[in-house]
Amino acid sequence: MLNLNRRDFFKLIGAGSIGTGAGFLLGESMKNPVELLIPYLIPPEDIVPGVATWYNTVCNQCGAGCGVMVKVMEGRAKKIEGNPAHPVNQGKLCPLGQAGLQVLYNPDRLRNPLKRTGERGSGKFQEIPWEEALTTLADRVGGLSGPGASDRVHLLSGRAGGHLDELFSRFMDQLGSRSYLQYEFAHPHNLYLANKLLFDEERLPYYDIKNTQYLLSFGADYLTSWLSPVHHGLSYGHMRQGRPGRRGKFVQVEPRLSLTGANADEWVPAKPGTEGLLALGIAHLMVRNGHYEGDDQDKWSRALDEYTPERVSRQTGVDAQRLASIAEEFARSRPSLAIGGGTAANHTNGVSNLVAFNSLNYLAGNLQKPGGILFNPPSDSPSLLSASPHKSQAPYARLLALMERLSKTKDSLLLLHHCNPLFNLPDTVEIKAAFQNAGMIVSLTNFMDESTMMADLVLPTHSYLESWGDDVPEPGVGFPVAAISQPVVAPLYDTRAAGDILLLLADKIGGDVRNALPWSNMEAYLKSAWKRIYVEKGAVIESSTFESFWKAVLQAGVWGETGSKDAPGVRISGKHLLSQLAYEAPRFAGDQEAYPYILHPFVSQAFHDGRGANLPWMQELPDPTTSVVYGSWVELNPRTAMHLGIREGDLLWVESPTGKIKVPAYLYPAIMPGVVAMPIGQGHSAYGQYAKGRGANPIQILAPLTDVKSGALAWAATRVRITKTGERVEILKTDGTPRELGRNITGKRITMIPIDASPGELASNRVTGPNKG
Amino acid sequence: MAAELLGLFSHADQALKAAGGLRDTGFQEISLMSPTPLHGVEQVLGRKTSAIKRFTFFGMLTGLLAGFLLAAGTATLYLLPTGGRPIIPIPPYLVISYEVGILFAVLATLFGFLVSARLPALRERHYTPETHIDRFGILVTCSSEQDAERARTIILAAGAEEIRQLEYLGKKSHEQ
Amino acid sequence: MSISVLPALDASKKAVGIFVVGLIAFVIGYWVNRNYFSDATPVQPIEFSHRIHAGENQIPCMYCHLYARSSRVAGVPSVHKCINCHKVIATGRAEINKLFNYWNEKKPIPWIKVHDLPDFVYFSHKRHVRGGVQCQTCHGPVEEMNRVTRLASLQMGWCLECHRAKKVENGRDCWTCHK
Amino acid sequence: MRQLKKPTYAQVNDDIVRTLVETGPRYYLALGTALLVSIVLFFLPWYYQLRTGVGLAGMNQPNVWGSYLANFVFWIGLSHSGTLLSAVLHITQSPWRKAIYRSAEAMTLFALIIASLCLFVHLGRSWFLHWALPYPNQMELWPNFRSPLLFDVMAITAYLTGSSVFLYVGAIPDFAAVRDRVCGWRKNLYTLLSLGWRGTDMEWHRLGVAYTFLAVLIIPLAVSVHSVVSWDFAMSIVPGLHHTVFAPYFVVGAIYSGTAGIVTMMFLLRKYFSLESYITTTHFNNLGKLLLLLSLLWAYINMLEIFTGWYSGSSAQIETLNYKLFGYYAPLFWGMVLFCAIIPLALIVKKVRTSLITMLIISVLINIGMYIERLLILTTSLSRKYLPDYWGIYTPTLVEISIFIGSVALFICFFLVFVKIVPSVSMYEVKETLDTPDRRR
Amino acid sequence: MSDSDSIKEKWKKYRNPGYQDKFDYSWGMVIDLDRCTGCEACVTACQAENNLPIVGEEGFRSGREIKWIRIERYWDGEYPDIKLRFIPMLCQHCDNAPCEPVCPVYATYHNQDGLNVQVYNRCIGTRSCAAYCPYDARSFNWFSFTWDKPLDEQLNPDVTVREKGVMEKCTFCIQRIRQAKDTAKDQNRRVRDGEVQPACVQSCPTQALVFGDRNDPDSAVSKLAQNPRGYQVLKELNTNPSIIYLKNL
Repeated sequence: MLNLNRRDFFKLIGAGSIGTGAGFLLGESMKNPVELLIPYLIPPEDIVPGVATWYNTVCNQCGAGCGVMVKVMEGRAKKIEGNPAHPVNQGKLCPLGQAGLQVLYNPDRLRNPLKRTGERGSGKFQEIPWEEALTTLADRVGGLSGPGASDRVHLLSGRAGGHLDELFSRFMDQLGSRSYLQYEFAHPHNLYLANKLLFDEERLPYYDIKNTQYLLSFGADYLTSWLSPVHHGLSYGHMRQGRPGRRGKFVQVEPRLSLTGANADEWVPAKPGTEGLLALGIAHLMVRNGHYEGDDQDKWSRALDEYTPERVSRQTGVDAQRLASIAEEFARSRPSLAIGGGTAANHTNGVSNLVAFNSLNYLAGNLQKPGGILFNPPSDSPSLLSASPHKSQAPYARLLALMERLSKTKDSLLLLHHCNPLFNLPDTVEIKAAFQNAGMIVSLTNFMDESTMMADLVLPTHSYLESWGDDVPEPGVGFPVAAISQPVVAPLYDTRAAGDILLLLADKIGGDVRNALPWSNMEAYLKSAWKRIYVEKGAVIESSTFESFWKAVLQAGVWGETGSKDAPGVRISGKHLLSQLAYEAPRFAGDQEAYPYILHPFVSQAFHDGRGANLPWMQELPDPTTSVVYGSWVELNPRTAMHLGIREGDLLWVESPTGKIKVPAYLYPAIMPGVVAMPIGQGHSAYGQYAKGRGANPIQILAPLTDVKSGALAWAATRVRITKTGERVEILKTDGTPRELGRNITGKRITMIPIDASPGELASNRVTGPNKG
Repeated sequence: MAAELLGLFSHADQALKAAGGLRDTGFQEISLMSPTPLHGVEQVLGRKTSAIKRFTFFGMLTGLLAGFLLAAGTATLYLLPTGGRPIIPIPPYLVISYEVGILFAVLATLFGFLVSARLPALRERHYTPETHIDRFGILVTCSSEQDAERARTIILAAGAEEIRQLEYLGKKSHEQ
Repeated sequence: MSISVLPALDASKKAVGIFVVGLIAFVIGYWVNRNYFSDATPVQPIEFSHRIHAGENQIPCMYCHLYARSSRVAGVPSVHKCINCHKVIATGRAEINKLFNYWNEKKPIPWIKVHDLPDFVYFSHKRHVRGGVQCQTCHGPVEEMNRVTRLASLQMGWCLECHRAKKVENGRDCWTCHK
Repeated sequence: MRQLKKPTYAQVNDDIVRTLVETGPRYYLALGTALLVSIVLFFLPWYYQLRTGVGLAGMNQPNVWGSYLANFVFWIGLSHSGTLLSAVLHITQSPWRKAIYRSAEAMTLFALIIASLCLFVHLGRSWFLHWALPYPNQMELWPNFRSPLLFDVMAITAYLTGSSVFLYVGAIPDFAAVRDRVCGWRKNLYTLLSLGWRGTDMEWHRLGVAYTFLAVLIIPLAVSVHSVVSWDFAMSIVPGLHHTVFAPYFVVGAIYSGTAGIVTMMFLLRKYFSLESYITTTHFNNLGKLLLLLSLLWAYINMLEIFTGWYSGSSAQIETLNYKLFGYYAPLFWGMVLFCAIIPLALIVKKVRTSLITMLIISVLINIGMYIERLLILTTSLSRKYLPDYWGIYTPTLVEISIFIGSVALFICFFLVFVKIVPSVSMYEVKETLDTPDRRR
Repeated sequence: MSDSDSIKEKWKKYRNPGYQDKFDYSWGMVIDLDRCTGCEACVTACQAENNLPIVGEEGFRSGREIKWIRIERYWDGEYPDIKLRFIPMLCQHCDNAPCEPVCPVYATYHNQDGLNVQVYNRCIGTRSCAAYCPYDARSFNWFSFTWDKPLDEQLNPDVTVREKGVMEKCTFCIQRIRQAKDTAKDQNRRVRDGEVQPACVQSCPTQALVFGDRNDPDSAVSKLAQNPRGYQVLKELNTNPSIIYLKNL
């Protein structure tokens, strides 16, 4: 071993050094990366690191106004859950509500004020400080205020509930302009008008699905988009299995099977627009079979005798025998309820259809009865009542008027707040012209959507989880309820709440505007409003001082006058019904031959009217009935598709008289042959990375027809033509073969032993829970 | 003084005849080197059977036991019940013990072979490369001079092509 | 001529020798790194000595690490808490000046973690403190340390051993400690 | 084919040592390209997959196993026949195995190594594979021996050691023969490898006994390895996989694909290493008969599996059957039946069995068919399980194809290195078949 | 399993199938298909609670979405009398689960709470558990997914973010179960019925999902399990799932 020559010696040295080096590096590589432990400078009192605190606020993702509580750890919002104390959703939530956090933490949120540099619509903006933005806006608004301001200054807001709506109208009054409108695509204008015409109560009643025994719904997709989906979900659950031994029956009448229709016991496909006629046919049968004992029986039978079952079944496509069974069951099972919404209420004859549906309720005696239609007793504190935003919601006709004034008057100013008219309105020439030559457009928004692209000044607002506000749920829950939304996390970026912006503007404009709106921020304004409620309702409220009352409401997240539940109900009479009862055939844009199919757009579960499209969770949520993700599609009846030689995934031109869009085809087994359906929500040209350039927007190609009586947009009254483009695209779906192939997965074929079977037999079939199997 | 004689033959049966002759005249340490395994050489040289089969048998036994113990033992060290099945289910562990059994048997056979064939050869022993190509060699140790002479005559009689006188290497150079 | 395995082994003896030397060097290198360059006692931005605070002045652990009894993380005292005492006590020292620099610049002190568990581990101080485990069992005799060092390996085997010894209920279920 | 003069003993030694020592430029060219292809097509995509994730392959939610597992089963299949062939034929003393058994055993060993490499590629986090080995660790956690995958681990370690010992013990005399003819580092290597073997009668006898024992042990081991591999699938309750016939089905498939592999290798060895006098047409004739037997057996078991599936009448089984025979993968299925069951019927004709080119083509087709069979077992069963709403389609991606081609190149690399290190035809066995030098029979 | 037992007792204990005969809690769920409307609130709630990644368009095209609970849709009949049935499908936490014995490294096993537990950092990614599961309830991380910048603020600190190569599945929100057991232990009582609810149960608008301890007879789950409409999906496979579905009439 010791006869080392020089080469071996060097080899030994080399091996030795390489060995030590390798050993050292191995030791080094096993060390954890250095992590820092950052203490607080001054410890906030309510934050315990590692333990979550829950804050109550109100969900602002749609108009229902569910109460939510947000789990916050170390100042970061982690999870949204329903607020169990809130009567609207009782601790439950819909997918859009769950995705609220992605509005707060969305990567595409606007972070500081922007000023347009390129020409309008180019989308070139430059960041400016808040001070400069507010001063320019204040001078402009100041200059335009005074008499005749309603042609020059316009405020168009999305749904702004509670006292924010009051602040908006006060601000506009100070400026002397009456042109303050709210526009929401899915706002039920026709329903309000129908209730006003029939019961002269211009507010939404409480549809008591929970206790009804037979629910007949004409197109109302009440589990996804109609009025208050989560509350209806709770009622639906109770109607089905909430009462031992009694199971409510539910029949859905609509041309295309929606998510709600999928849960119906019976799906009645009626020709679009003829739902009113169907209701009158049912009423005719009820009266003829003597189910209506009211004194004006003969007046009713005279009014209804023209709607014979033969005529009705010929025009609606529903066979007479089925019509008779529905009429029989609707009349016999007490309490029953007929509701209308969705496309049935948005044809050109929308209001007359709704009147027909309510006539059924009247004839079956459902008014003011549990399980039927209940009008909430009015709250005796006026400031709560004033908080309902319906009066400022504008039907399509008034919007057109605003657009004309906007483009006509010189240097007019349009203030947009969380509203995207370019996406949610059919792009007719008036709207394009208005946005082109409006004097100045200012957009208060979270995201860069289509309308904000056309804006001259963009003021980024807090998301709803960072701002103050309150909300009175619109259909209510049988007694007046109000909830306060408070910021749950510190604002992420240098944004301001919409209310604060207006108050700062008022302060900058100065003069009487300033002293009309003296509050420094939205919180102060809200406290003053609630102080008024505290004073009016002093007797009922236990807490001694306003501060403790305010803290208690923030703690609970909701406040309501439960006492008034059993107050005497509002007297509802059907006297106007007979006078309003009339059926006029629906008008459709585009003639039968050139545009053979009726377009049936439906508000989708995940995107509502398009506002959810920039939330990645919503893009990834498979559509309940078709399981399609990340895209939009047009649904065709498989037989018509085969007849036209269309396969799934073929890109089609869907062409209406006013425009055309390119959408892939989807063979939907549950849609009428003459109808073509499309989800609303996709097709954004600018709304952040998740929504941009994905799918197509059916609202674009809707014909600007309006309802005869209410002037609201009749978005179900457009005929379209289908032509193949020859290209094919793969529709992203998460389902394999949606057929059960006899495998008893949804339990269809298990033998059901009736409840009163003999215990022995019951035991054998009972599926024991514990793990003994 | 002892010496070793190496006789090279070109044919297998000549070598066998020489080996038989030497065997009959009382030489003990004879080994026949051949390029291929020759049949019938055992009867001539009277070898006793090898001990390999004992190695294999005990190897298999220990393997079976070790496999089962490995599987069952480790399962009880950290109790993680799976699939509603017992911690020590018999069927899977039999497969494991079967596999480990064969593994140990193979290794035991290899070890047995090396031991019984006295490989690897650490001590120098006589060898000629030709016996690996086409010649058959007889190597015999003779304790004295006349033994060497007697062996030489027998080998030549059997028709050896060549005989070499090699010096004596070790005491028990070519035992069984 | 004769045949044996040894001459072939001699040839490779030199290579085996070199390999063995390399191996020994490897072990030495690893040992040196572990003992003399270990990260068990990092240098903190302020030379805070537990021996003075907890040892001589007998300040209880919970005084500074407030949340040990009520939350997963034991919590580290805020700068405000240090300032409370050091406004008055021992104000002249260099380290205390460093503290006041941080306080004046309104910057928190970036302490370096000594006992850091991987992110997939769910370790709740609350459960251990309420279970009667002394701080010293895991953190070592901190009251005698000028600079806090990590004595325990904080590895899974070490935790399991203690769980088995103390017969903790569901102590060996994976989800007791994993997230 | 003119009848070659039978070589003498000395010529045998010279020919085989020549294949060992002289390495012409063609050999280096072949080894270079094989090495390059295996690195570029196997190791690079694998490294890329380690960094980005197994998602590079075409696997998706319902069919979580893809072509990597098919590679694994295919290579395990190829590895079976080598040992089985040489062990079974050794016990039945058949003379014609003598020339080909060494390279067949080498094929076993290298196919096994490639199979375990493919297993590493298949895993999602292969850097933690050591957790599947039973070594004492501070986490006090041991592998789960109830799992069929642990049967795999134990079976493959046993089979790897078994076949390498079997190869080594059989090659000791040849190492000794080569030891005397070479010099330099090879001399040291072979002296070490031959453990000082002198060819005395006592050593030959011990070798014979040990070799027979090993052969006896290897055969059940090989059968158990491939039935354990089939239990990875058969132990599940997936409708297409849950058949008791899987173990024999896989073992027959393994021997079948392995024998075809041997025929291919024999042809290449004979052509490029000029071993015409050792690997003669009788070898191909006998292998052809064996192939015919196995193809009929394989066809029978395949039909058996389909028949039991159909007979059970449960919607899941019938659906998998329809999907296999007429679904998305139907062309592949019928291609497999053509390659593995119908074309080998031509082996009945002696002329086909003895013409080398047709044997090569038939064996390559059989191996392609068998690879498709392994792929189909996975895809047709996993993509359609019990819940129809979750069915999906699996199509291999470029990365998977390149990794399979890379694995074939790697196998060729190993084999080329083997031919230069270990004498690919066993000298003493061949000499036994020849008559002793100039003894006229 | 005190080591005081004799070897014979230990052997008897180890040999009894379903080693833990007595579970602490035997968590189970009842899903009333008559109440379930297929609105997928549970899917989003689960994605928010358990840090499920955003897989992106490419993820869906290659069929690699990661969903711990999904709503399966089955059409029934042809137009016009056609019916669409929804069934929420998630890990059934079977008592004799086919996926547990097959994992080579004990990454999934049955813990004392009657849950089929998946330990993320023990999994080596053989994916055999996903192949063996008849309910396809397991999702695999084919890539390491990232969250665009502020979206990662929303990640739940109680649930690990899984890296590539790891299998994951519904855990009945075990972080909530642990939280409830933690508070229960502080007040040294058992976990009350309804105190712990997974994210999907808490968010389901029609209260179709009910979660509770099947061991205590008067919990909501045990009572509902007696309902004659009750059945178990793929019961003929004898996996003995702990989720009982109530038939849609």
